[in-house]
This record gives sequence, C-alpha cells and structure tokens, in this order.
Amino acid sequence: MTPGAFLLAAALCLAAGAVLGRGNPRLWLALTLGAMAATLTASLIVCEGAVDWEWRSPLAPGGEPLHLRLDGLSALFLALLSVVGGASAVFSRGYWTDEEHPDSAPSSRMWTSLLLAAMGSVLLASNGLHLLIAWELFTVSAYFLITLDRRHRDVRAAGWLYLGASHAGTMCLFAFFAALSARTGSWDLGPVREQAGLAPLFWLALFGFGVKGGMFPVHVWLPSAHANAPSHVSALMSGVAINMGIYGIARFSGWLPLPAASGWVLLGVGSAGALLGIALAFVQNDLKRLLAYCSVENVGVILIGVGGALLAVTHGGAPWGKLAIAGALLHVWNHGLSKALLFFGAGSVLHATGKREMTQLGGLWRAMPWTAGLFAFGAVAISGLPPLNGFISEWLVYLGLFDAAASRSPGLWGVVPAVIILGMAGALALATFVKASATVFLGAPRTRTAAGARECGMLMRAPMLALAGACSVIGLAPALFWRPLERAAGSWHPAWAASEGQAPLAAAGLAHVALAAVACAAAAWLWRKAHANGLRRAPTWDCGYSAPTARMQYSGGSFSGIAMGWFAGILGPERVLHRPHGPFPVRAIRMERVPDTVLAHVMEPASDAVLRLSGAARRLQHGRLQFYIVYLLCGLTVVALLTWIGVGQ
Amino acid sequence: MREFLLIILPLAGAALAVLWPSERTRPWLMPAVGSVHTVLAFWLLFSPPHVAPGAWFGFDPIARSVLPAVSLLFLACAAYGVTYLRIRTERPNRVFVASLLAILGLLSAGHQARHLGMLWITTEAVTLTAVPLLHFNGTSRAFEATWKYLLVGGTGIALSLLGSFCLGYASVRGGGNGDLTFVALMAQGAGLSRPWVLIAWVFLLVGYGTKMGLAPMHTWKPDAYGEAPAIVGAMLAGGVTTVAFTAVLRVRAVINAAGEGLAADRTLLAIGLFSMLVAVLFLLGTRDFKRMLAYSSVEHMGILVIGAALGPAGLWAAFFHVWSNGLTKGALFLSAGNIRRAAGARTADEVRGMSSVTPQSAAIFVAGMFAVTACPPFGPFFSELRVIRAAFETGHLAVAAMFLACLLFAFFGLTRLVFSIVDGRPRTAEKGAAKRIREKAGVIIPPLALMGISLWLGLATPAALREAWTDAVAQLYPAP
Amino acid sequence: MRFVLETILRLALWLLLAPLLPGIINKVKAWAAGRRGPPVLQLYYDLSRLWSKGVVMSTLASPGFIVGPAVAWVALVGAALLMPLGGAGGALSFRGDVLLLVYLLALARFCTAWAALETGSAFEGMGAAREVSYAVLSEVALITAVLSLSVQTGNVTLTDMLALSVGSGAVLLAAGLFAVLLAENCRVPFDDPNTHLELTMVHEAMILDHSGPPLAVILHGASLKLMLFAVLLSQVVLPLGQLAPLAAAATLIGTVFGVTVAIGLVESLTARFAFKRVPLLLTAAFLLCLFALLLARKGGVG
Amino acid sequence: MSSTMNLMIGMAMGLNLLALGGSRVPQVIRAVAAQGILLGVLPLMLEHEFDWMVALVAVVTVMVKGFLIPSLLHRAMRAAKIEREIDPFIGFVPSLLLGAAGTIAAVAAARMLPLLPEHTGTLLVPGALASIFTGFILLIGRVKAISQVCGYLILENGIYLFGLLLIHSTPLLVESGILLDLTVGVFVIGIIVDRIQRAFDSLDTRKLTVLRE
Repeated sequence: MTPGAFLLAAALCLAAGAVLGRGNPRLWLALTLGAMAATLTASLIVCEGAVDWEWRSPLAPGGEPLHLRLDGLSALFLALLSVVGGASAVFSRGYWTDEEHPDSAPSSRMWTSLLLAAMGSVLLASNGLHLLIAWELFTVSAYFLITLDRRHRDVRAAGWLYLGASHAGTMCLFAFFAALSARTGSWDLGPVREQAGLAPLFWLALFGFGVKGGMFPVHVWLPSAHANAPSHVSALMSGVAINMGIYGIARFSGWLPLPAASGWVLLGVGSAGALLGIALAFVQNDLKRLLAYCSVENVGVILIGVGGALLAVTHGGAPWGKLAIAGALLHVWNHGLSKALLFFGAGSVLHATGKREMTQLGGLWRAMPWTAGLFAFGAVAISGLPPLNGFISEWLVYLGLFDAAASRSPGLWGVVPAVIILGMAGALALATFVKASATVFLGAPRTRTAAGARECGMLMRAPMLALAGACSVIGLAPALFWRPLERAAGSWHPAWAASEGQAPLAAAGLAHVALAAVACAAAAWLWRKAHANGLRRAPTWDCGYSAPTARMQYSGGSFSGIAMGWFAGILGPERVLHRPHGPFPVRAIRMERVPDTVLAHVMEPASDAVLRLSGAARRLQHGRLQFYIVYLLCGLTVVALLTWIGVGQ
Repeated sequence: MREFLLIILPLAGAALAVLWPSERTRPWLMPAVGSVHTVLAFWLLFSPPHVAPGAWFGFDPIARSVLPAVSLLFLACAAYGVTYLRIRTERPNRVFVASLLAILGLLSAGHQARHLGMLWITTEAVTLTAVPLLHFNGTSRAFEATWKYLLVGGTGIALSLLGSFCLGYASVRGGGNGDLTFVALMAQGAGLSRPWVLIAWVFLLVGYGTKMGLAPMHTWKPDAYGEAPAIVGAMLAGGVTTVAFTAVLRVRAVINAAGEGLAADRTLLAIGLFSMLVAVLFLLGTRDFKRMLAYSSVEHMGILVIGAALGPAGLWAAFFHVWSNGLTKGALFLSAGNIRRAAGARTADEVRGMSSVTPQSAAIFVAGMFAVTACPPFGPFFSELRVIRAAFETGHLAVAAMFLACLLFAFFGLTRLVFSIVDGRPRTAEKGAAKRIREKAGVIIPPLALMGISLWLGLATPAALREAWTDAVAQLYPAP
Repeated sequence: MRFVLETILRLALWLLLAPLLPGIINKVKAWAAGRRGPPVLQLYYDLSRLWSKGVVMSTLASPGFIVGPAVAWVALVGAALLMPLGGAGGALSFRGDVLLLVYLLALARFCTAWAALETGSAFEGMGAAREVSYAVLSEVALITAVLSLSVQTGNVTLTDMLALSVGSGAVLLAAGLFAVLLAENCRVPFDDPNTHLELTMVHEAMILDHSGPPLAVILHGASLKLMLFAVLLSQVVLPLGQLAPLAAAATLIGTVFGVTVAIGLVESLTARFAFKRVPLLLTAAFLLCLFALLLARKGGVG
Repeated sequence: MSSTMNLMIGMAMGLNLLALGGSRVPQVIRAVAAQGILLGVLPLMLEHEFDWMVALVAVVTVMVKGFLIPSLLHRAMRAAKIEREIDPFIGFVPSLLLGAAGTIAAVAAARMLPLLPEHTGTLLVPGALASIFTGFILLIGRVKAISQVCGYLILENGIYLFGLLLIHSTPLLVESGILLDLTVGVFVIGIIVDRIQRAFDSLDTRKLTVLRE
C-alpha cells in the first residue's frame, strides 16, 4: 500500500472523529488512534523508503489544483505529529473527561481532531494557497483548544494573545506566499534555489513561521498560552504545534535562495532564545509556565542547529552543516516527545491537586510515584543528559558546530558564541529541572491539597509511559534514526543526500546502553547493600531546630535566587518587599515575579502607543455635523492635490 | 427585457406594498419579490443578454458581475425581515417594506446605469429611499443618525452632480455632442478636455466616495449602521456602497480612456489606504459592536478601491471582494442584530457571555468575524489575498505592507471586541432576555446561508462568476 | 578480550588511586600548617568504615536518595573511562566523546543535587542550589576550554585533542581549568570541605543527611571527579601523546601529583571567598579559556 | 443679452452675501427664495430662440426653488419656533468676509478654467463657484438646522448655475438637478415630522451629538 492510502484513511478517521466524536468519546479515541497509526505508517514508509510521496489531484479548492507531497523532511514531522497526537488523545480521555467538563469536553474532541488534521495538511500541502488555509485552520482550532476553559479571564487573555501573535505571523505568510506566487507565477511550491531574486522573501518566511515556532523575540504568546491551556492541549501545542513553525522555517530555508546573513541571524536568534528562554524558565514558579519557557529554549537550540546548517550552505555546503541540521531535526523529535511527557506529568499533578504553583506543591512522589518517576525521566531527557534522547540531538548539534570550529571555516565566529551559549543553556536547563522536579515531587507537601493528592489513572499514565519508551529508544539506539535524518537532510540540501559526514551514533548508543545498564545495576546493588547494612528511617536533620515545618523547605524561588541575581539585569524581576520592622512587626511580604522580557518592555509599550493613537483618532468622531462637512471638504482638497500631483508627474 | 424586469419588478412590489392592507402578511412581499429577483439575476448571470452600446440601462458585464450578489443579499435580508418584522410589531411596516423593495429596484437600476446622468439619478434616489429605513426605529438617536446621513450624503451627492456636470462639460468642450453614456465618453477618450476631466474625477470620486463611505467622508456610516435595523445595515453595506463603487469604476474607466488613469489610480490608492487606516484606528477603540461593523465596512471599501487601482488583476480581485465582503458582512449584520436584540444593549461594557445566551447567533458572529478578517477558507480570504498578490505583481510593495498592517490591526480590534461580547459570564439581564427571545429559525438560517455562500465562494468559485468578472475587467480595461 | 582486560585495568587504576588525592591534599595542608595531619590513606579507612555502616534515611526521602549517588558514581566512572591516559587514549573513544564526558559530569551533578533535595532540608536545598548555579559558570568555562582545544587541534576526539601539543594558549587554558577544577570539586576558595558551619558549604551541605554506603559512594565519586580534572588538566598542559608510554605514564602521575599539591597549597594559603565573589572568579576562568580560544584561532595545527 | 444675464447672476451672488450676513432665519430664507427665482429665469435669458424644454425647466425651477421649498422652510421654522441664528460656529462678520473673499477667488478661478468661447464672457462659472462656496460656509458655520438647509439650497443653486453651461447639450442632466431639491424637501419634511414627534428640540444641531465615539 502507498502512503496515500494510509493518509486517506487517516483523513477519513479524523473527519469522522470530528463529526461523531462529540457525543461518543470511545469512538473518537478509536478513530483518532487509528488515524494517528495510519499517519505514522505513511510517514515511516517515506522515512525508511527512498522515494518521496507526491499526489496531484484534479479537484481544485480555491481554484488551485490540490498538490500534496510527503518527503523526508515533512515525514519526520508527520511521524512526530502522529505519536504525540495519539498520546495526547489518550491522555485527554483521562484528563478532560465529560464528567468533569460536560460543556467543553465534546468541543475539545472536535477541535483536537480538526487541529490534528490541519497540522497534517500543513505538512502535506505543497501549494501556497492550501498551505495558508491549513495554517489558519490550525491556528484557529488551536485557539479554541487553548481557550476551552473560557470562564477564566486569564485563559481568555492568553488565548487572545496567542491569536493576535499568530495572526501577525499569518499576515507575514500572506505577504510571503503572495509575493512568491507573484514572482514565480504560480501558487505551487517547490525548490526555487536558483532564482536569486527571491532571497529577501526568506525573512518574511522566517518571521511568519517563527512566530508560531516560538522563535525568540516573537515568542511572547507562547508562555501564557501553553501555561493556561488544558494540559493535553499544552502537550500538543508544545510537542507538535510549535514544530509546525520550525517545519516552515526548515522547509523554506531549504527551498529558497538564502540571503548571506541568514545563518548568522538564525544563530543569533537561536542563541538568544536558548539563553533567555531557559533563564526565564529557571525563575518561574508556575510549573507549566516553566515548561513553556523551556520550549522557547529548545526552539532556540533547534534554530542554532538550523542556523549552523544555513551557515554551512552559504559557505559552500560544508559537510558539518549536515550534522547540524540532522541534530536540529532530531532535537525537534526529542523536544516534542519529552516536552509532551513533561506536560502530561504537570497535567496529572494539576489534575490531582488543582495547583500549578510550585510553592503550593511538594512531596508528591509518595502519592503519585508514577508521575514523579516519569516526570523525572522527562526532566533528564530534556536536560540533555545521557543516556537519554535529549543528549543525542544536542550532541549532534554540538558536533556540527565543533566540526565547523575545528575546520576553522569562515563561520567560526558565528559558531563559537553559539557553542558557549549551548553549554550555558544546558547547565541552566539542568538546574531548572532539578528545581522543578524536586520542588514538586520531593521533600514534604507544602499545602494540604498537595498532601491529599492521588495518582493519576491508567489513561493518563499510559501515554506518559509510551512517550518515555520512545525517549529511551532514541537514547539507547540512536543509530536507528540516522537514516531518516539523513534523508531529511538530503531533501533539505540535496548535496548532503550522500552519506558523507557520518555521525558516530553507534558508539554513542553503545556508551548509552552500557551507562544505563551499569547505572541500574549499581543502583540496585547500592540499594540492596544499604538494606543489608540495616536501613533506618529518621526525620531529616534539622540542625537542632525543634519545630521544622514544610514551609521551611528550600522553595523554588530561593533555589533559583542565585541565578536570578546574575540575570536580574535582563529579566527585570518585579519585587514587592515589606520588611518586618518595629517592636511588634505585623506582617512581612516578599513577592517576586518575572514578566516576559519582550512582552513587558517592547510589546506592551508599543500596544499602548497604538491604543493612545486610536483614542486620539476616535475623538474626531465627535458627532458635530458641521465638522463632518469640514472633513468632507478636506477630503476634496487632498484628492484634488493628489490628482494635480499626478498630472504633474 | 429580463434586465428591465429586475428594475420594474421590485418597484411594482413597492407600490403593491404601499397598497397592501394587512400589516401581518405584507412582509412576505419581500421574500417573494426577492426570490424572483434572485432567480432572474442568476439567469442573467448565466445567460447574459446583448446590450445595445448606446443604451442608457443595460445588463452589461459590470452589472452582471455585481448585481447577483446584491440580489442574493437582499433575499437573505428579506427572509430575515419577515421574522424580524413579526418581532417588531409595534412599528408599522408599510413604509419600511415599500422602501426596502424600492431600494432593490433602484439598486438594480443603478448597477445597470450606463449613462452618467442616469447613474447619478439612481444613486440620488437610493439615498433618499434609504431615509425612512434608517428612521424605522423612530427614536431621537435614529433621527440624529438619519439627519447626519442625509446631510453628509446629500452633500456628497451634490458634489457628484457637480462632477457629472464637469465631465459633461469636458465632453462638450472636447467637441462632444452631449451624449453622456459611458460608452460614448470612453470613445471620446483623449478628445475629452483634460482639465475638466480631472476636475470631474475629483468631484465624482469624493461624491461617490461619500456614498461608499470612504474616509474621511465616512462619518455618517457608524451612526447610520449603528441605529438602523440589521437588515438596513446589511443592505446599505452590501448594496448601496456597491452601486457607488461601480459608479467609481465606470468613471475611472472614462478617466483612464482620457489618459489620466495613473493620476486616478494614485488617488484611489491614497484614499483607499487612508480609509483602511482610519477604519483600523477606530476599530481598535470602539466598544459598540454595530458601529464596529460600520468601521469594518469602511475598511473593506478601502480594500475595494485599492484593488480597483491595482490593474486588471486587482480589479478582478475587487469584484471578487464585492461578493465575498457583501455576503459576509450581511451575515455579520444579521447575527449582530440577533445579539443586539437578545442583549438589549450594544456596547461591550454592557454585553457579555452571549455565547451562552444566543449560542447560534454568537457562533455565526464569530465565524463571520473570522471570515471578514480574511481568515481562510471564507471568501474574503481569497479576494484579499488576490489583492495583495496584485499589489506585488504591480510592484506596490509599500501598499502591500500597509495593507497587511491594517488587516492585522483590524483583526486585533475586531477580535478584542467580539470575544469580549461573546465570551465571559452573561449578565442577569441578558439571561432574562434569553428567556424572552429564543433564536427563531427565521433569524438564524439567513445569516447561516450567507456564511455558507461565502465559504462556497471561496473554495469553489463558480466558473460563471470568474468569467463575469473577467468580462467586467475587460469592459473597464478595453484592449487598445 | 584485550579490550576487557584493559578496561578492567583502567577501572582498577581510577578506582583505587582516586581516594589518594584528598589524602595528599590534606597532608599538604597539614604540612603547610605545621601539623602532622591525618594519614594519606585516611579516605580509604573512612570509605571502608562507611561501607559497612548502616543507613539512616530521612522519612521524607524516596528511593532516589540512594539511587542518585549510585548513578552519579557510575556517571563519573564512565567519564573516567572516556578520559585518555597518555598515549593509551580512552577506553572508549569516538568523535565527540569529549561532549559525552562533559555531560556525564552534568549527569552526576543532576543526581547528587536530586539526592540532596530528597530530604527537604533547607541546608541541602541551599547546597544543591549553589552547586547547580555555580556549575552554570564552570560548565561554560569547561565548554570553552574544550572548544579551544578542538580549534587548536582541529579535532573533536578527546584522545587526539589531548595528544597533540596545545601551544601558546596552554598557560591560559591551564589557569582557567585549574579554577574550574577548584569550583567543580568544591575546594577552597569556592567552598570549604571541612568547615563546620553548614551555611557556608556547598558540597558538604548537600550530603548532610547521607550516611553509610551511599555516603561512601558519594565521597569516592568526589575523589574520582577530582582525579578526573587533575588528569585532564595535566594532559591539557603537556603533550603526553608524543611521549613513550612509560615516560607518559610517569609524567602523568607526576603532574597529577603536582596538581594535587597545588590544590593543597591553595587551600592552605587562601581563605574561602564570599559567595558574591565566586561568579567573578569563574567568569575570569571563562575569559582565560576564551583568550586561549582566540590564541588557538591564530596559531596551532589544523 | 448676456449682460442682463450677468446682472442677474451678480444679483444672485449678492444674495449669497445677504444670506451669509443675515442673522434672522426668515431673512435667509427670503434670500434663498429670491436666488431660486433668479436662477429659474436664467435659462430663458440663455436661450436665443424659445424652446419648450428649457421653458419647462425654468417654470419648474421657479416653482420649486422660489416658492415650494421656501414655504416649506417657513412652516418648519414656525413649527420649530425659531427666529434667529444664535452664536453660530462662524460669526456673521467672518462669514461675510469669507464669502466676499470666496466670490473674488471664484472670479479669479473662473479665468483659469478653459471654457467654451460662448461662456467666457458670462459670470456663470464665477457665480456657481461663489454660491457653492457660500453654501459650504453656511453648512459649516450655522448651528440651526434650518440655516443649514438654506446653506444646502445655496450650494445646489450654485451647482444648478454650473449646470446651465450644459443646458443646450444635455438639458436632461441639468433638469435632473431638480432632484436635489427633493433632498431638501426630505430634510424639511424630516424636520417637521420630527418636530411633531418632539424628539428634536429647538433644531439646534449642537444637541445632535449623542452619536459619537
């Protein structure tokens, strides 16, 4: 069977799910899983096979003949979409049930089906017009998913911010595709590398897709949207949706002729995003917000990889670019999987306690061991630590950049800062996730609600286990994934299709397997030894203080205090501090929140200015007829002048 | 002959409405006439009649490419009107029904007018006929709105008459025999007296621009749309403005024939962008969702004239946009009317949570909002994208950039207001209203149908329409 | 077969020699202070005693409290196996292994911090926070050092990077790496291993609640890490790759000893910095490595 | 021939100034009515030989502009019980000066326009421009609805005057100008109707500012 058959089946299943799924959760789950399975098969056929799948049809929605294409690059993303999509579908059945959310659960199902279908079409569409349609469908359905729980003001605000930002991106895409089709004479998409005149369009594409991809200065919508969305949606958004933006950037950076500066710019925004994203993540107190900022960081890492590849291309297609792009693409996968896993974990915590603030949680490992273990697993994966998948992709990116540096290519000075920032971001990510998992799951419960938590059900546990499994497969047997990556790199830059520029994934895999095995053995051994020597439980040593309380534990805020001090210049934390003073101090407050740097210092002032302008303009509509006639005369004069000028020229 | 039926039939219907005895059954005249009119219009669309070049009225390609949209819109409004007037039994509907039908007839005449004078006369007549419709509610607010509409619009009309005189004089001065059909004027072409042509263009653009509601002559629009019943708003936004637009197009063709096309296009671009800018600035701040529709209409008028200034491709897109915008706007007006009645208020400060009070209307309203802000797959997306593409093809990069910026900010304004109305927790008063008014099929199906048509227009534009638009473009850009 | 034997030999070497270093440091400090001081093998005694002791575990702690140290120890051993020894190279060597080494250290850090936070004690939280925060800077310095090595040698495999001569940047690199060594191993001036005021500790604060075999594993891991850095440092400075195996081994041992003594001297001559000044020192280390990188860009083979 | 016509047009221009300067509404209405009659007669002056069509136009114009509308205005005025224009946006003296300036400008502007030889001698174009200008001044400068209507009337008188340029070639277009009077009629009827509904107090357009942003 060809991929087409599977894709058709998937489309039908999703359509059926959207229609029938409202009333019937079980049927919907079955249909969605079926669709995802079919999509996965289709993309695997393309990934493992040698030929791209392409399909043109006579029927022409919007006056343009339908043209679908699945090549090495898009198949990679489609496979991820199907895996995470399926997981999220299962999770939502346990997390957003009709019993708890009678009014929004049915629409959640419908919009999820639509979202999956739309994202799939984005990956498949090979015609500008249809890609735009799919893109906007994806945007809107994601909006309605984010704002499922519309009763809360902040959810609505987050949704609106998301919608507005996305639309800004979409407008750029309007310009991009319109200009592209105006220049090339057709809406049909394909490689146009040789038409050097199109190079400037790259910037439009970069911005347009970057907004959705959570690229650094335009990531402003991402944190609040991912934090306020229901967790199964957050997982979809963070695990798949932002990858659509990355897909766009990767796709068109591969197809368009590249401006000379493209590589440098991407390295720049990537580095900035990686560093600032993780710094902001480290200082968050809201668990889901922390995860969202971590997405910004990982997008930064991915863009660093892509930027390295662009640098390589603009400097004559050096083979190290292949490693960079392969690493970036694999990191898309790793980030998608582990971030979805983490959001599921956060979701199951939220579901059990109703709390997202880490200061309200703590000691959950006792009540929810599965969640704790899986969250820790995800934390290790996303911090890029061996022996899990996160390391493999970061390692590939590193390897590409190191090769660039070692080969003393002209791009060296773009590469060096990127590498240094990658290192710093890695260390910060580790700190961030130590903080997150420890504050939430270790120590003593900080509130009664946290103490009363219960472990999540099988429907929520299973997807987490599946994702964890996927993570460890990539981590332990990375060599399996080299071929698809090579194909993708090949379809991105044809010169790299040949298998020059190998990455020693086999050796790394071996090291990982050994490490994992020995670590497990050693852990078990030490555990047995400790018990053999006699293990006694006693309260934590309190330095002789007689009445320790759970509130005295090191909180997330204090944990990130040191780093916050270093980055205070950039992050600009807002502090409220009332010291206790006088003989009988009443109360002392110390609050600290870190607003999004770009949002607070760029976007909000700008929007205020615009609103002030509009307020000034609206005063002109004051209702005085006489002045309306004056306006009319002004119009007359101006038109007259313009006509006169027109004649003058 | 059929084309004249388009004019006569509604006028006859209007006369009949005046004589019709029963208040209760009179509204049914509107859908009756409307459906016949629609059938006729589409019949003509698919089998266009031959038009005598010298005829004063005729179903020429321009009429063919625009009029069916107007008659569709009227049909929807008429269907809605039956239920609406049943709700509003406290007002006598004789004048209302009669003038609505008369307006349809006059619009049909205006779209078919191929003579400068006839064009002006019909436009003037439409302006006057709309007065009782605007004043339907009879409140002092309604009176104020009507007064402003009449004075500003009247001034505009006067200016367009002056412009017509100037164009006539240009022809006479150029040795014309005083035949003021557009065919003759275009034939005279370069023979027209240059300065008079330019003066004529200025007055005609401003005059008809006032009727279109281009900034800064748009000031009557928010008041009129805000105070008039939903149907009237829809007809004004989708029909009357369209007549003015076709008028501008026909005149522009003459100017173009006279060799001043570039100057004309420059003014069109400028005034179009300015309209979009003004509309956006107001959209960002307004709290009243009916006035919001007015400003959105101003924005789309800007889009139309910009398209008209961007060469054949842009003009084609503009015709497309006449359809998609008119029908989508209609849906928006009608659903907004439902919401307004259910909420008993019009500003976002008073209206909240309509999604739970009037779920269907709210859904249509949101869908229409997305459609009108050029979100695919609705009609406006395709037409506006084509305008942008035309801008790129003709090398107007700055125009494209400003255009997109305006679209973006318009989206901000619209979404902000619409969601603040639709979402949230409804106020008790509205809950009560919800009990009182339940959404009748009669006020849901018409806007729904309009949305459906807008969707269908975008995804599968019928070949006949494409062909009609192409012909119209050919009529306005005659091959040298 | 040969591979297995060699690996076992390396393991034995690392595991047995590592605890010697802290002993030497303490001896040097005692000597500098004019005391007799504990025997050089003190840590061996401690380890064996701890190994046979029972474990007291916080009521709040999860199994991670014991698993953490084990995994950290394994990670360090793995790193040790990657570290080339003179011409012999590493037990496992492939392109980019240097990064694996860096990230194994990170894994170890993750596990120790995790284990520390198990108890919910404020002291341990404080220690862990300091550990991970300072690691940010020291890791930057480390990565820069590695990068400059690879630019210098045009290579990304640890063995080759260390085998070739380092050239002009060596001194800067050595200085930078020495600072990193002190920071990563929680020595003075970054931390005071044998103070008795918990508030001033980093590493010691993290392991306050550990006891018995887990504590033994942690202590042994720490010494392993120390030796790891000492070996790295000495190979960065000296092109051992070119020497004959025996000579290389001798020099290596010599330099490691030298480094250890140097640490001891530093500890006895300087006091612990205020925590505010720690970032300064680490940034200085980073800058040293960066200058080394710039130098490497100029000259070097490649 | 054209001298008498010019004389009449000159009078019409004078009436403009009168309307501008008049503070009492009836006076303004009378000025407008007189202007209407003058303009109505003009076509006959233009004609060299008698022409039914033109005569018809003349009669209709005189009837409507000279008698029908003014009487309506009077009724409206009585219904609204207003006699005088109180503190207008543009004072009477300024509007007078403006009007005068406009008239001069109109004469100057007319020189620049390329006219047919038979129109060059006449005051048609200057008169038209002047009246249009006057009309706008009144529309903008007055606050009483009725004075605004008068302004509109003068505006359209000006346009009609301009239309006379085309009276030979396209009489129909010129006649259609009568429709504008229909607009005026609607205005006035509107006022009266609304007055009866008592919704619209004292016809002061300053009170018409409920609808605004």
